[in-house]
Amino acid sequence: QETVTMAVTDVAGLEELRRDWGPFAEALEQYTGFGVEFAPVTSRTAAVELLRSEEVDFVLTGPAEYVVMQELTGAEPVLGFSRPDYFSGIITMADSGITSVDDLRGERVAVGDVGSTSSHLAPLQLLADYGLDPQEDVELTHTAERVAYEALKRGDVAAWGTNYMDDYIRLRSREEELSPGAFRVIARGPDLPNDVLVAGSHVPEQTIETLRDAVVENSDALVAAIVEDGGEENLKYEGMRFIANIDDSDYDYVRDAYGAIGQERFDRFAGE
Amino acid sequence: MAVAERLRRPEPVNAPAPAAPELTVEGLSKGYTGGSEPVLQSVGFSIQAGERVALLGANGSGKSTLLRCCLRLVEPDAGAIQLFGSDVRSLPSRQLRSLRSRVGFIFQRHNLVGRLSVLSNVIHGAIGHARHPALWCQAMASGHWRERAFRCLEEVGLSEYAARRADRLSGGQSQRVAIARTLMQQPRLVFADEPAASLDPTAGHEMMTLFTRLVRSHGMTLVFASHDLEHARCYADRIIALQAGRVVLDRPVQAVDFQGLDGLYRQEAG
Amino acid sequence: MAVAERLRRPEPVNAPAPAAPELTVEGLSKGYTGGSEPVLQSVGFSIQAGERVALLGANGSGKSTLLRCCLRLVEPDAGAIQLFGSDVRSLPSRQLRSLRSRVGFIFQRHNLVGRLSVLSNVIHGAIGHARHPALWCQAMASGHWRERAFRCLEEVGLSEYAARRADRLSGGQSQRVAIARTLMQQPRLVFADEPAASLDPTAGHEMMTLFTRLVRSHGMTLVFASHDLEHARCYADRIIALQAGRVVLDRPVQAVDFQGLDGLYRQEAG
Amino acid sequence: MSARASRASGSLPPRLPGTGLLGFAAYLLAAVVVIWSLADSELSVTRLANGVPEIGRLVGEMFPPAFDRMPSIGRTMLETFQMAVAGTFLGVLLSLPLAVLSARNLSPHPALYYLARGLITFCRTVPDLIWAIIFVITVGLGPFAGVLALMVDTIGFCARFFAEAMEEADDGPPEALRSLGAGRLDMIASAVVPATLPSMIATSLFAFEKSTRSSVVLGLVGAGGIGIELMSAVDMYDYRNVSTIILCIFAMVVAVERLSASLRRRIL
Amino acid sequence: MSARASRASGSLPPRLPGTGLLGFAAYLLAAVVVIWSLADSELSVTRLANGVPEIGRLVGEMFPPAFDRMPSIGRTMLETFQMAVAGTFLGVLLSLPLAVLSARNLSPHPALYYLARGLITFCRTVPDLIWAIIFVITVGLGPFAGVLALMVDTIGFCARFFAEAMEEADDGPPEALRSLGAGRLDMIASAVVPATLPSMIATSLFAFEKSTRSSVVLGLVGAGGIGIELMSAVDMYDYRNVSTIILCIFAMVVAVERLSASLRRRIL
Ligand SMILES: Nc1ncnc2c1ncn2[C@@H]1O[C@H](COP(=O)(O)OP(=O)(O)OP(=O)(O)O)[C@@H](O)[C@H]1O
Ligand SMILES: Nc1ncnc2c1ncn2[C@@H]1O[C@H](COP(=O)(O)OP(=O)(O)OP(=O)(O)O)[C@@H](O)[C@H]1O
Ligand SMILES: [Mg+2]
Ligand SMILES: [Mg+2]
Repeated sequence: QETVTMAVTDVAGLEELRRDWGPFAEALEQYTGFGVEFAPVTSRTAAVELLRSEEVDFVLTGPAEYVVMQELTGAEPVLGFSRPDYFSGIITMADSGITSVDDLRGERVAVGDVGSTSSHLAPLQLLADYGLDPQEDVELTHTAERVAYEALKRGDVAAWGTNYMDDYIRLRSREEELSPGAFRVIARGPDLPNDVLVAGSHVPEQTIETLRDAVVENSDALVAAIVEDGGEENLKYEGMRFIANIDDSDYDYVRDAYGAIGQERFDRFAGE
Repeated sequence: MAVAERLRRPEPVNAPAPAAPELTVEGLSKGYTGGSEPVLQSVGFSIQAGERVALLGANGSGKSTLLRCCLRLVEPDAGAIQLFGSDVRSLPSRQLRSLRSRVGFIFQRHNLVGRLSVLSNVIHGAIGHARHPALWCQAMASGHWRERAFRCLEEVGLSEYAARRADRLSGGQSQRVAIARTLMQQPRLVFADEPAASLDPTAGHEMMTLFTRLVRSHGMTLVFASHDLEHARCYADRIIALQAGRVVLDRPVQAVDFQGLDGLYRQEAG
Repeated sequence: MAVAERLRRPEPVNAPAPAAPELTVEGLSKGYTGGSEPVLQSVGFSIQAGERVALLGANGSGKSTLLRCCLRLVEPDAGAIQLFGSDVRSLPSRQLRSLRSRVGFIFQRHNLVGRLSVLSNVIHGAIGHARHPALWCQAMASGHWRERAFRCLEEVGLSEYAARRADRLSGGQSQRVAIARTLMQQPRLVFADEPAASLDPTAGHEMMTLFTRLVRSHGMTLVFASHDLEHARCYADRIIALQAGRVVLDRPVQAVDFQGLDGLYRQEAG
Repeated sequence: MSARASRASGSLPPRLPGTGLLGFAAYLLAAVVVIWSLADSELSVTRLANGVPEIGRLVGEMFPPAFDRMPSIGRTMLETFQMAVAGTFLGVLLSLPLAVLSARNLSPHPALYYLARGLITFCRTVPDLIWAIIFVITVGLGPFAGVLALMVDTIGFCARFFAEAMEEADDGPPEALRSLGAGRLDMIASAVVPATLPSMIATSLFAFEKSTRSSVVLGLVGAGGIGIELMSAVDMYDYRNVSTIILCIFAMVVAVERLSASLRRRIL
Repeated sequence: MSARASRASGSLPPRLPGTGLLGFAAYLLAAVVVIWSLADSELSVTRLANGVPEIGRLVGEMFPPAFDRMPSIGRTMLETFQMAVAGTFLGVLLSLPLAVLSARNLSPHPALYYLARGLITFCRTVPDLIWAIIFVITVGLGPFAGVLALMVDTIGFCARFFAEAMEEADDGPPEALRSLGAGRLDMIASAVVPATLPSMIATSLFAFEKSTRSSVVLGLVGAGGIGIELMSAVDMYDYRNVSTIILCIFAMVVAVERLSASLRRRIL
């Protein structure tokens, strides 16, 4: 029996992975006939290197990572994990007097980890869309979401660019002191490209096809395995769909964003 | 010995009026955890101000332990210790400190602070009196203390070595620094654990003469452990001998038969 | 002294046929970095097999340094040292080790390994001969070595203390362990730096007698530094005296005026 | 000495004194745990050897180092350096009293001993991220929060090792100071500190070096620093800049180590 | 002694001996750097004091600890524990020879000294992330890679501190062993190791504790561990589980520390 190794970036530990993705793996094994081994790899750099050294076959990852993997390893997308309300926003305090992106000129803006799709790349692309040069016109601070949230409330940063649903809404809903009206969203981006299951360039076409077919045929059962049987973290996939006919150009928005953060290597026009 | 023979036995020190004794020890016992037998067993004696007492005993008979116990550097298991009229064992720590500051202690292993200079080590002698951070090392001490310490170093013939690190000395030099530290302290009572063991013969006699001078002029009291019977005979008024942790002899030096002392060292192994 | 007086001076040891000397030192000089003056200045002498040599000198005159230099425990600045016919200063490290294994060294500060048992410390004496990991501590050593070490401990009267940690001993006991370690080594030449300084009078004489016995029966050679003129007179065949790092006296013990030795200790400060 | 020998009782001591059944069981347990852990970790030398060419590939990508970002690297390095100096300095300062309280032989009271130990352990156990959140809530984003985070980090490390050095120091000189009537503080300052100074210098400069390298702590409070620069270079697969930054950090670490070694050589 | 005193030359030594202009300049420079760093880090006690009430809010969110994930926490803890044992064990084993080579007083040759120092420093300078990647592409995902990464981590820390302990040890007993004709190895095993054992135990057990806490290294090789569990709880804003995990780690750390203290007490 063939066994495939699948890494999931974004999932922190083995225990999480077992809890969140165990049911999905079992369902996959059942429908494809492969053995499926999951490997939680917290770093995308590690994931890329693993693909290159053929240690893993598939990686479930975010859009930004996909762009890089595609660029560096020639990996190809297998399936999109389309999830609802996956977009970024620029948030300020309602009483800060900042009402438009243009007001952020010269201000301090908090964003997430370097290279994160929804909390770094997309917010900066958003600033760029509104006519700011994110490299020059604002002062960027990379930090963890919770830290950024507290810093925003204290007024240490003028704005916070992040994943709208996952970070902003979730933290706001736990807020005990401030009412939701205390915050203002001054920009919302478009829905971001899908999370994606990537296959390493060494994986035979046959295997990829089998997997894709199995998923498409048993879509509902697999979604249920992810969302219902999976852990709390997977709630972000609630209402998700598998996208089989995924296209590389769907990710051009992310490539632009790489340009916005000053990483021309992964920009849309890099290879040309 | 030849050297020693030529030094006259000093005249007996004038005994002070028979006041309360400086040090009284009663029923003192001590055993180290781990060691099987007790090291000291109901040791008792009493020492008057101005006396010079030699503590004799074979290796391991408990001399060093006894001296340590008197200052509670090692906690005794049982017994009573009266020092300058205070009950040492029940003293709160502040008073104990002030008591200790009046008692000089010369250790068998000298116990200098190796990484500090000789002068700093001597200045430490005053730390119990002044309790001031300036005395932590010579660089911070006021000129007054530095000069006093330097004079103490001159007293032991080491003034050239004031700036030397204490762990770069020869065995006898470090012994002398320990003595200078005690001189700096200007104590009322001195416990000296083999103070002349690493000294050359002349230095040994000079040191004991110096102590005798202090006893005579300042009414200081001296208790010294020694293996040098010559020193005991010349510089003590009284001999206390330990054997396997018990006092087996306690009498004025005139009444001691030094020839017969061999037994003291014969009976014991270790 | 009284004790010592009663010990007869041992008969002179039969000198061996005048072969090559065991130890020859020529023009040896040494200055510590940091110290201003050199500690040894062109020291020279030569010692025959079976001799017992006492090294005298005031505190800080350089006795310990001289002994250390002979084994290159401290690297001399200049001079030549011939030991058992080898040129110590040019010896590659393997030969130097094997040379050292035949020379016993009793340190002034004893230098025991404090956290190991007394027995382990004595077993170390054989480490230069056997070069075997089993000798690192008593728990690993073979019964043969353990028993030999135990016998050496008996020799110094410490067999009861075999299991005791070496840093839980009295001053004299740790001195004895250092001596037992040297006995274990069965050396051809012994450098002893004040080997009797912390010993009680009887033990001191017994120890020196023991060494004399070894010198006589095994043709061992003994060089000991000492401040005890009595010991020098009784147990040495020859006296070498240092003053401020120079040899000022080197002659057979019979020809030494011990009364006049005072000058040796007078001239020097520190 | 033979006269004594005959009287001397005692026989060869046991090889393993005072261990007893319990001690033996403890040794055995420790051995079993180590073996079990090693067995479960699938060690394999062949796998290691086979993988070596892969390393070559990765290392190959790192060369030659790129120097295009030197100015920005230099700037961040200076920033980190400053924060590290301040944080480590404060941390070491606070570690000293904590270490005294948590050194068994110097602590004035067992309760204080356990309290101080607990506090130090706590500093280490609470993760950096939580400390960062706490400090950001308290003093806001910026270098001050970074300095505080580094300070806590330093305390968790230095106070523990200072205490251990103090416990190990020879107790002769402190005993002499006690016999002179010195108070605890005098004794510590004039006997314990000189004895432990080399070890404290090594520990402090290690903590400083650690602070300079530490990316997590500083990154979290938005304080930047060379560690963050490095991480983002890694995240962007910018391996040639990664090797540049590693070289810079290496130079810095070596400099700190040489400083430490030379200070220690003077006082050892 | 007065006779000698009159002959004794010498006068009061200078307060700061042998420092000279250069030494003084160095002190001054160090002071300036510290003050400059402190000044630039915007320290402010009022800001710190004002913020303290805010901390209460965060701590409030952490209580009471949640126990719903105890079984999974326990399992992860055990896994981490095993890898930490294996990694630290191997690391300490390799640290010993490296430490000897990099201790100034024991190193057989200056070249080896610098080489070993460099290697140890290198282990520390290359970030965990890179080490983890290297090992993962070399031996594949799994515990082996984790153990190797922890091993390198341990070497960078232990070898350095072992070496320092060896440099600080009293040189009397080793000198005695040398005088007995012992080789370097004999000398180290029978004099240096006993002298430094307490310090080595403390360092090793600290390294073990560090390995158990270390999240970065293990997370990368897909090895999970309690550190990762903690991070993900923090990421999920699941503060009540965060406090549970912190308490578990705290208990573990305290246990390791007590073990260290009791081992040391026996041999100190
Ligand atoms: N490590 C060192 N560094 C600097 N100077 C030293 C060192 N060791 C000894 N000295 C100095 O060298 C001189 C000779 O010392 P040495 O120990 O050889 O004397 P010694 O004759 O053995 O004296 P003692 O009878 O007191 O033991 C002394 O003045 C001493 O201060
Ligand atoms: N720290 C310790 N732990 C256990 N036993 C000890 C300790 N210190 C000393 N002893 C033991 O206590 C006994 C008495 O030791 P002490 O040092 O008082 O003897 P001493 O009379 O001073 O001998 P010496 O003349 O050799 O200095 C010895 O048998 C010694 O082994
Ligand atoms: Mg004693
Ligand atoms: Mg000497």
